[in-house]
Amino acid sequence: MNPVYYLYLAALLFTIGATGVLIRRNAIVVFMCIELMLNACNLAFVVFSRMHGNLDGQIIAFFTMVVAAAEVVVGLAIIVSLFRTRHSASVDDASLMKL
Amino acid sequence: MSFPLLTATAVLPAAGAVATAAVPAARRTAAKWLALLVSLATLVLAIVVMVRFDPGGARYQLTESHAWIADFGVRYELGVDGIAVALLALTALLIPFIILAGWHDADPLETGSKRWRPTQGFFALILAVEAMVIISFEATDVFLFYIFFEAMLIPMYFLIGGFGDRAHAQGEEAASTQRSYAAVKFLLYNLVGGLIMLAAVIGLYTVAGNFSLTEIAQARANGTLHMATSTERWLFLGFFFAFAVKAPLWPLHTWLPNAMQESTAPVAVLITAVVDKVGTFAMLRFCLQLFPEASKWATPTILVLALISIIYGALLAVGQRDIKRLVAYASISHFGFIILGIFAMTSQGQSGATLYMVNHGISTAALMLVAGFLISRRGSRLIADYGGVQKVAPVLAGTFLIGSLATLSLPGLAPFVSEFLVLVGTFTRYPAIGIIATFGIVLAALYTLVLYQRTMTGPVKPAVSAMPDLKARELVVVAPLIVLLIFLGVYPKPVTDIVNPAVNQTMSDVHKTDPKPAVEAAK
Amino acid sequence: MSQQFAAYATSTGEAFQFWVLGTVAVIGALSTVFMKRAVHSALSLAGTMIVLAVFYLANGAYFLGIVQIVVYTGAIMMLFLFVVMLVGVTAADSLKETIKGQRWLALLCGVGFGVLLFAGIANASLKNFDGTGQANANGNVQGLAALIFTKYVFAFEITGALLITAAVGAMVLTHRERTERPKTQREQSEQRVREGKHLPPLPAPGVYARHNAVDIAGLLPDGTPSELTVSKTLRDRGQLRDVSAQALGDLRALEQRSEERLERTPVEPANLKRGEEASK
Amino acid sequence: MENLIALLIAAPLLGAAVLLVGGRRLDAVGHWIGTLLSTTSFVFGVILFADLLGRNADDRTLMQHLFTWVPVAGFQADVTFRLDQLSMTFVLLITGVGSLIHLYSVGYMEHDERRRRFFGYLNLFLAAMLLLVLADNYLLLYVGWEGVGLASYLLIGFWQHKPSAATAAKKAFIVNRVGDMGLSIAIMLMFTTFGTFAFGPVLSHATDASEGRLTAIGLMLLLAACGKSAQVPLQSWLGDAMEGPTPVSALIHAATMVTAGVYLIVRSGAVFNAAPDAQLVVTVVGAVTLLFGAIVGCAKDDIKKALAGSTMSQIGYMVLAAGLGPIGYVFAIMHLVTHGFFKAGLFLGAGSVMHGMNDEVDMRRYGGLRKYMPVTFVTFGLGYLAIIGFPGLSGFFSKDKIIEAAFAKGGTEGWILGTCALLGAAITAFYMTRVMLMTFFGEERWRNQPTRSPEAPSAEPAAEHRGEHAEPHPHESPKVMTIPMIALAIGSVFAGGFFSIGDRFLHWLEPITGHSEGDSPLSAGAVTGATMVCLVIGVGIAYLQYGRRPVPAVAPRGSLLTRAARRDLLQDDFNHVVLVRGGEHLTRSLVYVDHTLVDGVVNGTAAGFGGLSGRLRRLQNGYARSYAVSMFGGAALLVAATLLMRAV
Repeated sequence: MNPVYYLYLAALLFTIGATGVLIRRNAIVVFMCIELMLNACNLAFVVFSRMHGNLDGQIIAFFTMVVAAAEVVVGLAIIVSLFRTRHSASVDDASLMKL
Repeated sequence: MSFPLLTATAVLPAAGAVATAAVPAARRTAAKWLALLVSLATLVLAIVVMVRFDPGGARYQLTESHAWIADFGVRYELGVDGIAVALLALTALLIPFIILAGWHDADPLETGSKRWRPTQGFFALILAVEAMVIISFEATDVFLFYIFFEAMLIPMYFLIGGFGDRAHAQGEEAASTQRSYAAVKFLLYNLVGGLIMLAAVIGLYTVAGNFSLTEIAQARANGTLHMATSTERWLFLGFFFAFAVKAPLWPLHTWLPNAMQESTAPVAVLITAVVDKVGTFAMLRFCLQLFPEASKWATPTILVLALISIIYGALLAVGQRDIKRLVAYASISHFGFIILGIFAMTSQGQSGATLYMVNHGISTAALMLVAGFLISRRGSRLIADYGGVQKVAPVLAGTFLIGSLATLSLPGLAPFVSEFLVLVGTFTRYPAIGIIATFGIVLAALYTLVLYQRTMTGPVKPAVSAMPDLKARELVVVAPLIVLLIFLGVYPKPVTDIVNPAVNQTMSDVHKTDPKPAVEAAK
Repeated sequence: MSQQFAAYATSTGEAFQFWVLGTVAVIGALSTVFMKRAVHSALSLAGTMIVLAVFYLANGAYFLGIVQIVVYTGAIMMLFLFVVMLVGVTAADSLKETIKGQRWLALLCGVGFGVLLFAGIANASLKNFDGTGQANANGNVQGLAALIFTKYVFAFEITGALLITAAVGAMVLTHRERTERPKTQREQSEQRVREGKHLPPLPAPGVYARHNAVDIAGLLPDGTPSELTVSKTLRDRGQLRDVSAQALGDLRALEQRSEERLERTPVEPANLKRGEEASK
Repeated sequence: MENLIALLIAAPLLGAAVLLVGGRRLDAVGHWIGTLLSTTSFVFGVILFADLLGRNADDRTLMQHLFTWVPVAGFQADVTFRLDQLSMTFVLLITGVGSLIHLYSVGYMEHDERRRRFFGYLNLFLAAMLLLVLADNYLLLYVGWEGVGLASYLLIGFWQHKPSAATAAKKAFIVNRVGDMGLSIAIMLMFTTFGTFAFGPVLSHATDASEGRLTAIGLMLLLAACGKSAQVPLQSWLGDAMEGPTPVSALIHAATMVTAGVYLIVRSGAVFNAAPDAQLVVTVVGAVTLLFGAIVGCAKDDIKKALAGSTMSQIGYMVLAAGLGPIGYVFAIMHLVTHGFFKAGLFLGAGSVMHGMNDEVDMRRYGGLRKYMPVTFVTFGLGYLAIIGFPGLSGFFSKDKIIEAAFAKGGTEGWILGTCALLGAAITAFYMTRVMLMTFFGEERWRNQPTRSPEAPSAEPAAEHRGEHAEPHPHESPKVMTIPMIALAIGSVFAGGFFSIGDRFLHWLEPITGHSEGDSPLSAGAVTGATMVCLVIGVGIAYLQYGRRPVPAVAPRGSLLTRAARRDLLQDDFNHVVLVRGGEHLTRSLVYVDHTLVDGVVNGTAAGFGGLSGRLRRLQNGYARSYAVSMFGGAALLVAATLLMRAV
């Protein structure tokens, strides 16, 4: 088996995650889909690392994880505070950006 | 360095505008007087300019030149030729009358109305327009001209959109909608024209390397600045389009009826008698001087458009039901005459056109301001709402009649001389166009006299029966204009003397000479 | 062992592992997206992540594989579950689309993007896999550490700052500053008396002895449920259970049974209808 | 002496300015100021006339240069006056008749509260008319030309509160403007041809120009003359112009202004002499109009309109004469002067009748008035005899000469024109006798008709105040009105004889207009005889129809021709249908076009952008997910683009 299939998997997962972001309204699930996309990227980085025979790809994946962690912390905090004021976790309820 | 007289003529009203705007809200009367005094002082300065100007002297006089934006070769260059002096004087002359005529136009409405009418703003805006128009007449730097040509749209926009007639048949709400429509239309039309001109201005810079009118014109004349034929034509069209919108030339005219209809009479006068003149003036100064060959190339088309303007404007004026709209279409017809005169490329035509600009300013001011007094009395712009005014307000009717007669170019009143010069000037080169344009004088009689007949004569309508005659203030506005109309009709020499040398210069710019008469012995 | 994993063509074992676990991962991802309840989504995602951790390990990224399980699956996903618990299940969980055309556009974009990605990968010449054997020669963690503290040290430090900031940010966002002294119980009761409402304690939730759960509203004497009896949070979430009709249903079932036993024709008591309607 | 010329104009101009600007405080004396200044002008005229008479026939041209008016390159217009025999004749006619009519108006307008204004307008008219005849170039003449048009407009519409008067005034001005167009084109043609439009150079070099240009100039001048002198096809305004006060009709629409066209043609004689085609058109217009006016005059029951038809017809004679060239110029002017006397007298008489008859204008409600208004009867009668060409009176001499000259034109044209002129004389005799009989003879039809039908035209507004339902009490007019009538009657009787005996008038004008006898196929006696026969026939028919039989109080339906003539031979209807209706449709459709098409294109563009923005705005629905879709789609597009670029 060619390891390139890992990349196909990563692409598939990324696409599924992206579609989920677009489809789901629950902000928490949307966040989970984003995590899924990030993970798919991480997989790709790891595979690239294997492809090139150095560890830089893994380092990037590592940083991605850290950033993802920070993002989740802040994002969830935002969701919680949003829920407190609006009593809803739906992303569609925060639609004040229209004209 | 001598006293910068030309700058002063523009700075004075500009400073006056700022000062007027700064008058506290409660002291509106003081603001009015301040504006009036400033405009009168500007008139004095304009007279000084006129006196200091030597018709036989250099082409541009009283020049000022300072570096401004060195990187682009933009200079602060002012200078006046005879044409500019005449129009400068016209502007300075009309503004005091406009201010005086609009004395109560920006007073707060009676209690109960929600509209806020900043008196100070009204007069400050008028002065601001005056300053910008004056500097447009004086600028000999294309870029400087462009800036003020465009900038005057801003105060005009607020004047049209912010101040309408006191009473409106369809109520305040509808009036407000129509006003903003008119103001936006005015702005968009002129902005589109201006933006096209901006492109041409930039194009001119890339070709010529600087913006100085005198330098470019001279380089063109020497042959040191060569322009490809197509380049010259495109640049010409870019400039001409902007001026044709402003002038306005058919079919770019439709903003004018709306703007004049919705604004108060003094502002309407400001539009048609002062601001629009910048367009025709610029055709003479910029189009002909900078692009003589392209001007000649475009002449047939422009003449036909001008001819259409004359006849079309007059016919539409006949068909109007609204007094101000009628005057607006009449103005379109008159602007057709002016443009016809400019592009006939004869000295009679161009002198006539310049004279026409001055005379049209005065005659339209007279007619429109009296119409404004009439409208403010009855609270309606519709012709059908009037009738028999002559019986109850004979002085008003009399002045209105004189304004109408001036509009139809009755011999003995100023516009006749200019209209006839334009016709003769056109006829000598283009007989057919001259003859067709002559039909305009019949139509002019039709629309003005029909207007007079429907409003002033006939049985007195009940709504008109208590109409007061002209008040002292209004008489002060109208009487001098009428005196001027008669004076310039009988003795236009002071103006023609100033204008003629400049016209001869322009004629030589475009390398044209007057056609010779068939029988020369008669001279 | 590392050599083997890092080889250009993978072993049959890895292939088998890939196809099995890959399927699981895709199924987990799909259920993350399509599960109605956030909890289920979170659990599916956790499963996918674990599978990914295994893949990391299989690709020679041992450290990341462990971190994936510990940090991601262990910490972050648990954080998600906490938040789900706090926020609860809301109307947002409905999968019914409210924005016109959104779903189709999303699917179109998704499929299109996926196809493009696949095409891109297929297009790229990805034949030559060096394997991580060389890089992991001194151990994966040591190798990573050498890079992080040399080449990527600035990024690493900045990441630290980012984490601190995120932590502070989360606190700031969720923490509500009290601007005045909280009212004591005494003050609260005095206020209630002054305002003249609900002098006694709020009624308790639950009905009789059968339904004493907190999410069941107490019934008023006329049989209608009173929302006052349940906590505000549950009310906001719309998680109240209505049991006002249940007793009647039970009664009806009892009657039916007794009548069957007594072999009578069932009589529909007219006065019961009202209760049914109220329960709807 | 030259300096007096400007004073001729200045006096009435001053009067106009003072009276119109002076306001109500001059109401009490305004009419006397006007009359005084008009008389002053007449006195100046007489002084100048005496001066001219004292000079040699070749030296009778006085020039006064005031100032340069419009100096633009080759286009030099000066304010210069020229007083020669031709202008002098007009000056005396204008100021003389004008002063008499001023005097008459003092009485006639006594009850009008706007009498001061009326005199202001009259003075304005005098000034403009004098400017017209004294100008030394065509452009200055144009000023006077339009000036009289303005005065005519103001005076026809003097009773502005009557819509009919206002409409008539407007119509007069606009029809005249069509003529003015001709004048301005003629001036432009002169400028391109000669480089100038002053009388001297243009007329002396007329022969240098090509005949085509001269014909064009001539035809344009004729167009101008048609407008001002109410010649076919621009005659339609004159009948309506009778809405004005009667003195106005007498002064402007009979004696002076309407003859300006004749002046123009005679003045431009040199141009016409060199353009035979134009001359031919002039004679045709004159002949057609003289018959047209005469026919219309036969059918009108309104005394003023009957006289207006007559005016038209008589001016037709003059234009005919002027078109004949040097044979006719002098007689055109002579007829013009005599016509000025008798027609003004007739109008003043008509005014006097109306004055005594509660402003009734319908001749069918007159009758037998000779007993009640003896002075009016006598003066009107003398005017009547003069106009029909009764031997010995003014009209006889002048009209006879014109008919002679028409025959003298020679060839077929001469015969046709002469016959037309003779026919016209017969019709003139008919309709004037009709007017005379219906007004002063027969039964008193105004009795037993206390009420008038509401449709009856009411010329004078004062009728409403005087009680229109009362039976009229015919009475003679006051002295201030009768004296001018008597003066004009004297002129009507003796002027012709005075001019003709010894060919005084011919010798006076000949240096300016030139003269040639032509060769008439008929002897002078034969023409006179034929004229007399025509006269007798005309009078006879009229007597049979109106003298022997009672005049019905309501006009009978009449023949087709009569009915057409009552409607000005349908020319007004033609104008209405073709020009007015057509114009209305044109303007209305243009307004529509302007709104929908010209404005529509722009507004359509704007609306298009507006609509597009409206659509685009919906994309901004505020949902983060929607934005995310577009972002994702954008990312996909970018990837696709990248791939494509790589592939390519």
